[in-house]
Amino acid sequence: AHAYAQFGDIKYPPGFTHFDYVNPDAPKGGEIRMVPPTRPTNFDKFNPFTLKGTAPYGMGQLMFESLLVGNSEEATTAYGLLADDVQVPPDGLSATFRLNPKARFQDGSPVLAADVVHSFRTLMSKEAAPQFRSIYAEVKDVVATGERTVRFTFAQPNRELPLVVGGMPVFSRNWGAGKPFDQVTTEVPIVSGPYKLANNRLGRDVSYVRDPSYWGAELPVRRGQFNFDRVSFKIYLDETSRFEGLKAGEYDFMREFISRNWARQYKGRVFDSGEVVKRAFPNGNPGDYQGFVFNLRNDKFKDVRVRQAIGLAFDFEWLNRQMFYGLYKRVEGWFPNSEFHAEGLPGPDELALMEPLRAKLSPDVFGPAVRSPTTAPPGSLRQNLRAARELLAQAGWTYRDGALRNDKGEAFTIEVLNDQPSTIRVMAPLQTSLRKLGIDMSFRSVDFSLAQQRMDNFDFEMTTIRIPGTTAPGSELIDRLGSQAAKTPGSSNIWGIADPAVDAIVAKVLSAKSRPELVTAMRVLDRLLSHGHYGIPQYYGDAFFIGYRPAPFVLPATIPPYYDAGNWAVSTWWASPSNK
Amino acid sequence: MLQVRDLRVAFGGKEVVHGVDFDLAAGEKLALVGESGSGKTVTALSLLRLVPDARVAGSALFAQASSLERGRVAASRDLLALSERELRGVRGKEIAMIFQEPMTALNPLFSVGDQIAEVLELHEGLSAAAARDAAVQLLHETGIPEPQRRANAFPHQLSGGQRQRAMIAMALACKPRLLLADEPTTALDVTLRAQILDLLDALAERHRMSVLLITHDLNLVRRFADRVAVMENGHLVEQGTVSGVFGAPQHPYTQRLIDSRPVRDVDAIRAPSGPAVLQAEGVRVGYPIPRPGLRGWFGKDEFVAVHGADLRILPGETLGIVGESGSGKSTLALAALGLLPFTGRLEVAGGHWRGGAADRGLRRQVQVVFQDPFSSLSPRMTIEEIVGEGLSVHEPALPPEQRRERVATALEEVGMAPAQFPGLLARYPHEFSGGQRQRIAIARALIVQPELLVLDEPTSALDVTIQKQVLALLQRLQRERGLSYLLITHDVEVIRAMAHHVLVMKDGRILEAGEVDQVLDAPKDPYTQRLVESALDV
Amino acid sequence: MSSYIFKRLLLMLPTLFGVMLVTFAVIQFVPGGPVEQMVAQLQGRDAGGEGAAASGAGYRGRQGLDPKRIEEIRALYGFDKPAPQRFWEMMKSFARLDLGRSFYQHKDVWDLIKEKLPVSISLGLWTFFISYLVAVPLGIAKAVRAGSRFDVVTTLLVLVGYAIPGFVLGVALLVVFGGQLQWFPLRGLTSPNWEQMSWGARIVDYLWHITLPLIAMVLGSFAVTTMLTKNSFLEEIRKQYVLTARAKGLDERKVLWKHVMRNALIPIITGFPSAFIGAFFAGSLLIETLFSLDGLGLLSYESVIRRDYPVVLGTLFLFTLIGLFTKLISDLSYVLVDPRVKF
Amino acid sequence: MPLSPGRRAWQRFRRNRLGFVSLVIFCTLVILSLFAEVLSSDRPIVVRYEGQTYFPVLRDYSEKTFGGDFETPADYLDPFIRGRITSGKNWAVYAPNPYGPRTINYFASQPNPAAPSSENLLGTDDRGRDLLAQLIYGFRVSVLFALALTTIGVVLGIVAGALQGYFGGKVDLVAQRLLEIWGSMPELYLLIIFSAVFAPSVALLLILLSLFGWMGLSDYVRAEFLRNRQMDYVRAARALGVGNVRIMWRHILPNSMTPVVTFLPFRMSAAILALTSLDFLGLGVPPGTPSLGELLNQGKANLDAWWISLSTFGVLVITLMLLTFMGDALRDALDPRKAER
Ligand SMILES: Nc1ncnc2c1ncn2[C@@H]1O[C@H](COP(=O)(O)OP(=O)(O)OP(=O)(O)O)[C@@H](O)[C@H]1O
Ligand SMILES: Nc1ncnc2c1ncn2[C@@H]1O[C@H](COP(=O)(O)OP(=O)(O)OP(=O)(O)O)[C@@H](O)[C@H]1O
Ligand SMILES: [Mg+2]
Ligand SMILES: [Mg+2]
Repeated sequence: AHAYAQFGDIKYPPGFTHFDYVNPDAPKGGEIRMVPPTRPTNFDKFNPFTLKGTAPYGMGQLMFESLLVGNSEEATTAYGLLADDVQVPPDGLSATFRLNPKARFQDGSPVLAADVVHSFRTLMSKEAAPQFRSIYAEVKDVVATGERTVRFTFAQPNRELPLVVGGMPVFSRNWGAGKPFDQVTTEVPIVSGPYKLANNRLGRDVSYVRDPSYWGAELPVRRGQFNFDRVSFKIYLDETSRFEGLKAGEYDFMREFISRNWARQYKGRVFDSGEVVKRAFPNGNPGDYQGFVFNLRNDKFKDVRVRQAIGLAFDFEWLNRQMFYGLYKRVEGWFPNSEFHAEGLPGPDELALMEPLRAKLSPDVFGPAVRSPTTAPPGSLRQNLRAARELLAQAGWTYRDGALRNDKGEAFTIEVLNDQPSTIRVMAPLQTSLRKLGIDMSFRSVDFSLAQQRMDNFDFEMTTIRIPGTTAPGSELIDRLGSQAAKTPGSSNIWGIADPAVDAIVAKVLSAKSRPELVTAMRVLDRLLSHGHYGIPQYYGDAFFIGYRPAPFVLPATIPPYYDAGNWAVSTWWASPSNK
Repeated sequence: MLQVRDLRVAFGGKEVVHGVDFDLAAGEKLALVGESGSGKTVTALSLLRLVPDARVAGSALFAQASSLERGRVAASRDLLALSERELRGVRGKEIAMIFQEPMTALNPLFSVGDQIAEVLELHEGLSAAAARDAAVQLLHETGIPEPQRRANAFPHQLSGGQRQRAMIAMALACKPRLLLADEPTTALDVTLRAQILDLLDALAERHRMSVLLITHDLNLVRRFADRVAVMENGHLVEQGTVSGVFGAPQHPYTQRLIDSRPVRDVDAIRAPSGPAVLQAEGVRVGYPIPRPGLRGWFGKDEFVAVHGADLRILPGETLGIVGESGSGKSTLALAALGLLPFTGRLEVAGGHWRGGAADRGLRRQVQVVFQDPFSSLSPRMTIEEIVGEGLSVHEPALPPEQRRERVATALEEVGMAPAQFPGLLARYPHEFSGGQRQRIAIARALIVQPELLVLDEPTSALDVTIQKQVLALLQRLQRERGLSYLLITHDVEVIRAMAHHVLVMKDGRILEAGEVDQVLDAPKDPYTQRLVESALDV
Repeated sequence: MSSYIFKRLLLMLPTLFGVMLVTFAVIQFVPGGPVEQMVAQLQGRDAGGEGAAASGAGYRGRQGLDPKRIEEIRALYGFDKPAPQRFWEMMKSFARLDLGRSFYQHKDVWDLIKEKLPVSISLGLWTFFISYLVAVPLGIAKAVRAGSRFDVVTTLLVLVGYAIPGFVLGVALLVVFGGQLQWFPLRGLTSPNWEQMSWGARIVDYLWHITLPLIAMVLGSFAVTTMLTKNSFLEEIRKQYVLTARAKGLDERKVLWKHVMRNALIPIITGFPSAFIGAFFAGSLLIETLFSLDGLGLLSYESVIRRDYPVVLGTLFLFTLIGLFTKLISDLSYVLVDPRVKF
Repeated sequence: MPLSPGRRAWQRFRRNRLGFVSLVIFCTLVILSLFAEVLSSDRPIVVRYEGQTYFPVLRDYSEKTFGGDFETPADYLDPFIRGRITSGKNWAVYAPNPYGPRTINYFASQPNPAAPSSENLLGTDDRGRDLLAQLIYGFRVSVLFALALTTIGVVLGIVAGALQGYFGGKVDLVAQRLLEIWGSMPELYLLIIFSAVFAPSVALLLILLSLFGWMGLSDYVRAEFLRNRQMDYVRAARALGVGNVRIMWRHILPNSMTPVVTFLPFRMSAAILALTSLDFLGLGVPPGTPSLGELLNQGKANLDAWWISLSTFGVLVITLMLLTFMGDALRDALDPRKAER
């Protein structure tokens, strides 16, 4: 088939010419200058796959290609890139790819099955960074069944695996000329992608130039994309100088992460004159779950009413107004801004999943979905706090002798731990409101590594977390929410959620055969988790804050639903006549 | 050539020189004598406007070199009104100064050769090498042995007399027209003193250099000066030719001055009433000196300052040490005090120096007055603290009022009554005159009532009246408390007045030792003979 | 003296050993080593903060690392061996002046240091020279005019310079002269096309780049030296030998610069060697970051924070060694300046 | 009447007008900041409510006292409570600046950091706390901390430097080597270890920073002692039988104070900044404690909020200046040669 979808939903039929969100006739030429969103100080190798060192930003997108490639509209579907055909048998235990005979590496040699096998073996070897062995852990083997066909075999059926191997970067056997892979550092990779490195000097900035003889320029998955002759990334070590660089015209495009900067700094001469544009690009990306985390292993957090009460003291509206300039949205549930978010009463499909677990579930779960408390009128913080006081009283915590105490007379104190001193800003109002309940909340920020260690040992009371939103949830849920993980030091289940019902639903998520099945399971999961009040949801942004120079560029007419702003700009924008 | 009128100097509103007038003709040698602390040094310094923090009033007309030849005094300049820049041309070149305390007056971090050469380079425009040679030559003229090596020495590596001579060499380097010599020979033995005076005479003769000589040594005045001026308490009380003033002194102070000579008033030593307070056998002291050139990296040579000295002081006895400048007297004294490493046997007050706190008891019994009082006084301690320190160390139980009282008494005994010096106890060392500092050092040593007192030139900066008073005090203490003294001096008269035994040193060796009459009246060694002769001579 | 020097040289070995041992021992107790760092990085954990980070579009597939992988990483970093053995091996290679390899970068520690030196030397050496060249004469001038209006005003100025944190000044300079007026470049030590430039153009380009960071660094460095010089001079200026020097007819300049200077020098030279070494090897983290200069300040900071122990220990070894020598030199210079000093 | 040396030094100090005025201003500022609770506090000084008088500055009153909902101490800035205690016959006297160091201006009309306004005279910081209150309390914390740290550092530095310099020889040789080892300890790692074991507190910070803070000064003191111990007056003191400690203390130290006096103000200001320099390790002052260092950090993070950096910087410069002028005067006071006119 020309494409593979985890759940069988393929938007573009065979023979499609281009993706809808690109301009297939975009002229080639010009340059776009970016800053990497990560914060490297410099780069010291051209090999992105080894453990040590930093490879230039952008290599993965611009140089390496894989058998299949996704798009910005469908989360769980991928179309052939290096492969022109993909076959997955009904047992789901293998995937066979046929390579496009036109596929060429930049040195002119064809991309053959042996290269794919070599790439896989190399990535699975000890010389490559260990995470690849985790990523491909469930891939049993790969064989070249012909000069241009490869078959990956899987340890167990998992509908995601063809996408996983389809996304594997493919590079030539000749890269590094047989050196041990971890010594291949300064050799420019031999790859098949649309761009080449402008020069092979290691150091600070990096530029890519378009390969005029790129083999795949006319492929439907490439048509209208990668239009710039030159793509550069510049490294600024400091945010101020980076921003000044944008204003001074040293580069063209930057994404702002801090609401305060966005609201206060993006003004002045260059903005007034339109030289630089401040624009928020809305996106349909699932929102990140960001929130405070209760460590359930602590006795005081065992009672859900206590957790809910503390959540009531969090005044999002104040924060958003006073600190974030109204730019953020409240996180509702666990999967904000996505189809996995449950609302209102559970539907019949959800009930079908929940019914077998009724004994293990609190009756509330069958009621309406939890909504995050709000202080927007007619509500008020005072009201929320009154409710919180009630809940605490029910849970046995009352105010005496200057503190909230339980029947043993223990005072309620909370220590919030993380590695970012700036968290205190977000915490301060919560601290204030909790004080009105008699709870003394303190903040402890420690060195990154130390925080890491204490997290691994679950040695904390509360912390903060951000879970990136996902369109394709998978096995990471077991590590994050499973009862087994709750007991495993170093796991991602830092809450310590150990609920057989959650385990059961996670299993349903993983075994979902179709997208609707997945969505239903996820919504149930959302209900379970939010009713558990395992954390205090905070906020997320549903738009990219972008400052860019408009003059050199033409933007495509449509903005796709799921995208990363930088990658989108690099791949689908094109140069205006002024950009030569 | 110099005409000083109504010179007044005041420190912080307190006037110490109250209108002084005197004249000095070219080639004339005027001696300024007077009580210690009467303002002699300040007068001399103020001529060059070198008194820090003082208000100077009056005028000091100094004739220009050229105008002098034409005999017109009108073209003189008022030194006190010159600009700094003009004054700089005068200083060192036309008027040079020999400071009273050579140790503190020399820059501790430059070799004396460099310091002398500097003047020559500045005023004579000599090249560095030439200036250096000239400096060595000058040192040689002042009688310093091994001038080549000594030129490379730093001030702290020289003996008191050598420093003084370096200072003299520096002042004479440019053959100034006026020399302000503030006690230039206090640290010199009599033979050298004669040599220096000859040198000055020759210069006065040849270059018509005028000299303002400040001194306490009346013999020196008689031998050297043309005229004499007597100061007391900031006033010039008498002026005239040497023979005139000395022949018929008018002012009572002058009369007292001339009448004062050290009086011998010591008991003969009683039969050895106990063990010796100081007993030394074969004490040898050496200083490391750098080897020249590359070899200097690998080691040092030794300069032996004292070659095995034997001496013995009984309780109640005074041992006088006389000798050439640089012969190792101070070195020997420091070794006896356990302040310098030495070899040989040494027993002090029945003990040995062991170093550190172990010596505490011994220290109380052995005290010292250093040759250079200024540098031996802590600059940031007041007189009360300095003098009282011995008490607070050795008699910590003494209540503060009593301590203060004893400090006052001790100072009074050396002629410094708080009545006479308002705020005496709270003053700092630099606020005193040379003689006053010397007396402070003596008071500091006496206050702890030691058994043995090492006195290194204790009266060199004192005028004769005070000298007499101090000597009398020492003699009284010896009589009353059986104190022993190790007395180093160049003044044969002082030796005669004070010592029981005497020891003559030259070049680090003891030339002669014996009873004082015996040695001084019938010297055996040629050096001693010369010494005694020239003492009579001046 | 030579025996003293010899003793000092001899004592360097145990000192160096002690330094390394102590540091190595301390490192053993530091929570969260490179393995944890690497694991955390690979797992892509994120504690959350205000700025919502880019949703990583990384590779699909299982996330997290299983214990076997973690063991492998441990072995990779040599942590599978017992500490004494690691220490011993480290000392052996240090003895050969082999400083080891970075944990995170594909480089020898030597190469890393060499790579960062141009920035550090540029900033340090200039700062060092400018600050001494300004501070010492200024201090002397202030001492001479102690208490005058000049004294007060200059005190004020150097203090303001001192009190403005370097990075605040740096940011201000960057925004005004870099961003707004665009007179000076925002980052780096040289332009990208430096290699194609002629020599003259290179020098101009270099100076053009270094100006802003240098101003930001140097302004704060005057105050201490200036005040120290002033006070040292005040201490000496009233001593008797100054009178002698004046009596010789020396002009005030000579009196100050020759006679007083040498006496006042000891406190000034005490700070001199460390400042000089600092000029080569210490960077300024904040200035380097601000102007995107890749220097030793950044390297040291990052290696410490990221637990890049070979870099930490290797640089420590080198800098300690050099530090010991400079300390010796500074001690010897005391004697050179003041012959009375004995150890 | 002769003056005691102490009094003479004091007189010399006073004669340096600039230094004396600085001392007066500095002391005034410190004393004022000690009364910060009255000057700047979110608790009213007096409240008259329903015929009864309350003194919230001195005591906690539950919100219920004033008709609120909670038993916890009342928040007097809450419009609800404020309304109750100021309506009708009730009245309340608030502090001149009605915000405490941690009071978030919860009912502010502008996003944080807010520019100076009649509501917040110097504006607010980036989490909504009144900047003036921050400065007052921050000054207090910072200056007291700096005084303590400087004192400890100076004492240790002098003692260590004096011992090495005075005894010289083997003592110096060995002690110097030990110090070299001590000095090259990976300070940051030690701090991280400490931060793993202890919760942050000002006292802990004081101890940690004191461990290494004295080393620079000790080098200077050592150098001065090495030189001054060779002076004749030291020899004279020794001849007098004065003990080593006393020689060091009374004779050498007063003549070796130049670097100490010079560094004092700089050490103070460094200590002020050090107070928050370890924040990123979680070792700074407990989060939320107002301090000048933290405000500076905020100033950097919020460059456009000029009121933060400008006012903090102002306070810092003024403090530093007062200290330096005091240092100058102290130097004069210690110098007996200084003319007394
Ligand atoms: N810096 C000063 N401050 C205050 N008083 C001073 C200062 N220097 C000197 N004096 C006082 O001025 C007076 C004159 O001092 P001067 O040094 O001229 O005496 P002198 O005649 O040279 O005595 P001597 O023969 O003892 O050297 C003394 O009483 C001394 O105490
Ligand atoms: N630190 C030193 N280093 C080298 N040589 C020194 C040192 N101190 C003194 N000397 C030399 O030792 C010799 C003896 O010096 P000392 O001070 O004992 O002489 P003195 O007899 O007291 O002479 P004076 O009467 O001039 O004071 C002199 O030649 C002097 O140059
Ligand atoms: Mg005199
Ligand atoms: Mg002598």
